[in-house]
Amino acid sequence: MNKILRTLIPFDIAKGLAITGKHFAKVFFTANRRKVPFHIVSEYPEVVAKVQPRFRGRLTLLKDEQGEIKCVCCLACEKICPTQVITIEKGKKEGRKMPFPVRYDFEMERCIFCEFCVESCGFDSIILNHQFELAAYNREDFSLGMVGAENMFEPSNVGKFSVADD
Amino acid sequence: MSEPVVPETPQVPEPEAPSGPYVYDYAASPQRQIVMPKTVPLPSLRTYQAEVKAAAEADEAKWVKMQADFETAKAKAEAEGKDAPKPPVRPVPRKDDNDMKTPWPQEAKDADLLRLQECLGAKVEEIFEQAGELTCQVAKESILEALQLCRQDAQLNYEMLADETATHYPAATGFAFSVVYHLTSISRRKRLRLRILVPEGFQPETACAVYPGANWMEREIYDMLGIRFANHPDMTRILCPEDWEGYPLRKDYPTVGLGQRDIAFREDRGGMLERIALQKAGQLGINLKQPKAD
Amino acid sequence: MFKNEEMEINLGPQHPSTHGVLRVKLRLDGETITHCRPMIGYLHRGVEKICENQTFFQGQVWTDRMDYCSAVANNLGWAEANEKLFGITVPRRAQYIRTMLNEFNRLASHLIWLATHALDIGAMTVFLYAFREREDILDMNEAFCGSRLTTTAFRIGGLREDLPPGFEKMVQKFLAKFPSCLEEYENLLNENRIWKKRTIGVAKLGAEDAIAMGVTGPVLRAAGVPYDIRKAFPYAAYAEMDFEVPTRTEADTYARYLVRMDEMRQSARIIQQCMDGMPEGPVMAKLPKILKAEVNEVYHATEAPKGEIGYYLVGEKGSSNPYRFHVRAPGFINLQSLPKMAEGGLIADIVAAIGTLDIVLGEIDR
Amino acid sequence: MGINQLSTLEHILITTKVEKVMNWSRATSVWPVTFGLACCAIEMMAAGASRFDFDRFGAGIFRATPRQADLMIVAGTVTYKMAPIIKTLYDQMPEPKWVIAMGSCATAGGPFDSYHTVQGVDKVIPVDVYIPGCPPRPESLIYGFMKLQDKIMTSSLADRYKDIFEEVG
Repeated sequence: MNKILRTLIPFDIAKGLAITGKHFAKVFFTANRRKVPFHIVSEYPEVVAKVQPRFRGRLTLLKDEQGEIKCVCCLACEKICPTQVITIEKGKKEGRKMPFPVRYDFEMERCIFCEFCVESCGFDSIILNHQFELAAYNREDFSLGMVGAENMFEPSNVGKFSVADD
Repeated sequence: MSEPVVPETPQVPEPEAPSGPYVYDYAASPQRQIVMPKTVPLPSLRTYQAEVKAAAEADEAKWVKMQADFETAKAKAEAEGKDAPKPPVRPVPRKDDNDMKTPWPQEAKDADLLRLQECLGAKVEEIFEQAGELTCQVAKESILEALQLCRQDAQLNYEMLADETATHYPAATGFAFSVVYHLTSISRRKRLRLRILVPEGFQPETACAVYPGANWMEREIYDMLGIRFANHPDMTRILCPEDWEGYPLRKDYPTVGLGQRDIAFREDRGGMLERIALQKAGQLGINLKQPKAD
Repeated sequence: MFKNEEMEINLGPQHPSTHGVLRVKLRLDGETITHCRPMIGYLHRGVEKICENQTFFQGQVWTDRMDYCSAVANNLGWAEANEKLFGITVPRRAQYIRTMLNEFNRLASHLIWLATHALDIGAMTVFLYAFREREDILDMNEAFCGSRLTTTAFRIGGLREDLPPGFEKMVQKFLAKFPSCLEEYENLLNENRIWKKRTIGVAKLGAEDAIAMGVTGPVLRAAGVPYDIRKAFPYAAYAEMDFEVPTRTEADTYARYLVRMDEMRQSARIIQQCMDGMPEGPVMAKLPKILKAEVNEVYHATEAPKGEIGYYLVGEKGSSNPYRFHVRAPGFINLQSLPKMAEGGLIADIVAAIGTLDIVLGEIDR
Repeated sequence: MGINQLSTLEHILITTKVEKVMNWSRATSVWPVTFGLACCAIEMMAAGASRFDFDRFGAGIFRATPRQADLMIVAGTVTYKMAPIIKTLYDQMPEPKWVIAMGSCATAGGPFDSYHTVQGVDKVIPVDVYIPGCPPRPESLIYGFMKLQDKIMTSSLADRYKDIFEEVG
């Protein structure tokens, strides 16, 4: 008899709904009282996504104050890269003592964003910026580099963590 | 006695490089080059002691030679009336200032290893400790006996086979693989490594009878390294497809496989063209049938 | 007219409840499973082979991608195995931070297990709740390592960087709310009739069978064997932590669920202790620039959320690449016991059996 | 002449409008097939879960069977053992169908340049949008999905079947 009653009257559904409702009420009221947004859903396309300072995005070459590329072709990043996505061609430039990268190719399609290159760089000439909106229609678009790529050199518009800041 | 296996590089037509900058240069990929090892990195107390002895002897010989050179130089200088050269100083090994302390093989002092040697006698080839781990190398024919002893002996009582794997040593003479068994005693909180050295073609006895969990591990060893186990209930490939060619974890197998990049695809959006039929998996896992030319 | 015939069906490789690309070949007599054969290898990526051509330093990134739900635990095992191979002593602060992150990772892994397991059995709400808390942990991962999932958290000899500013605040905020969240899940599931019917007495695996098959982790502990590598062979800073190893004796799916829930409580305890007793000091040991191995072989096992993850490394003299790299994946060994659990049961219960093993195909196939 | 012009105009007017409506309805209710391969699948699940609610884009209904789905998110490494199955699944999906290659592995084989990995899922099935990252953040996936929506909105039937029409004659 008890069993039939339990089957007939949906206690469990009521219980589950009660928990959900209690939870909703709790969150709703506390949020209202503290004047904080109570939803946890991020409104990504409308609101810019916040990433942590150490987030690893796309590789970017840096320039110094004079607008010179900082990279001096020590090839440390090329050697340490676990997936061999960096190719550097050494060269010379007039009026510059240090070697100058004639080509700095970065195949983003294979990159795993491990930041080993930045770690190995002794001249602070590369960073991984905060850019994560990298989708494209063609695989060719992921082949970035000094030859034929536009914003490979620009520092990211988002401030990037550096060890000195800590 | 197996010779070091010289890999036969199969003649595979290089896939034609499609145009476009994004194409990875597979032919030049470091993953494609086969580098055969020249040494046999098999840890062993005996070889270590022999190495240390040889190094000490070489050091001593060098020192004696330096002294003799000094004597002759001194005699020569005296004869010519010049100043005597500086007496040689025995070089001391450079001490690095870091937190590394290389673990070397040491004499076996653990009761378990001694117990194994006592029970198995001449079947134990070598026992030693390294980095706090116990290693016991037994004759390849008596591995099942050793495993049974470890499982059933009240003093040893290793209940679980934690891991079983193998390593390929193409540069070695007398054997080609080492198979290692990592045993765990849950009740006694101990670990033990059993090791056998097997030549090419030898079929070691399976551990499934003692530890049923060895089933998949031995299948994986067969799949990856090509060691067949005798009396195994199901000696088939486990990770690669059934008709895979070669054993990937052997040292003569390139990381980038042999002729595997020939998958072709033709866009078939509306289904109005002839369907690209899937065939039975071909030699290297996949064979997509090409559409007929119109 | 009606013949007694056994039917053979394939579960997977594309099936929502196989947690990836597992394929199970089943032979059925009516609804009862008479024969069960898991077939793996659909995600075999050759990690062991790739690692042999990479340096010890680079090898870490591959361990991230093996068990992607618990990348930090894999990193820890890799780093510790290498430290054993080279004989490196790690600074104490680094050990504490490693322990803390490892426990966070255990929470994340158990939460994702809870979410998917409940989803398979039919409880959708738990999925949404568990992912909510998991996002907080992933934020902490991102704050420390820079990535949400594939963390590359540690380095051989210590850590790359110290904790970021504001990390303690994040941890305390999380710890303050986490127990109530656990209660929420338990409210939803513990007394749920459907959940209980589908888990109690399902997919039993006794202690003797489990030990014989080499099963480790919560599945073994739910059978009554208090074997936890954190206690049995302490590593990192676990020797200084005060925690319990939760066990059950029922050895069924429900017991495993309870064991994992208790483990999450213990993890939160360990994190609190790590935060309280965090020592000061450097986070990286002094090491030469390039690590060159001597002839040595090590097997180092740590307690990953799924069970014992062991790294077997062989070093070659003067070489900076491992000569042989092998992973004892907990999922690989645990999955072997699936036929034992499923045979004789109903076909609907195999979903529960696969879910309760908490498999991740990335580490099974490697 | 006049009649001819009128019919041309009518043709343009009607078809463009129908196309637009169809594209709009397709782009705002793309149903993906539940198909996780590796690490990226976890981020795909996270995108479908509470914080990054994929339902906001009409794409939250993950279908378990390819026959009810429009979109296949290839999330993870494609191996030689798995590639024929992916092809079968893709063939089972009804037209129109789209593919997102999520993550480095699906885009180009990723880090796994080894004997058992297909170097990019585009060797097996055609891909519409590539998302690099290892794995990409859920926001990255959402961004890639919005790019796909753009593509659907701007696509036209004639373009889509151009090569087939040419071949058939």
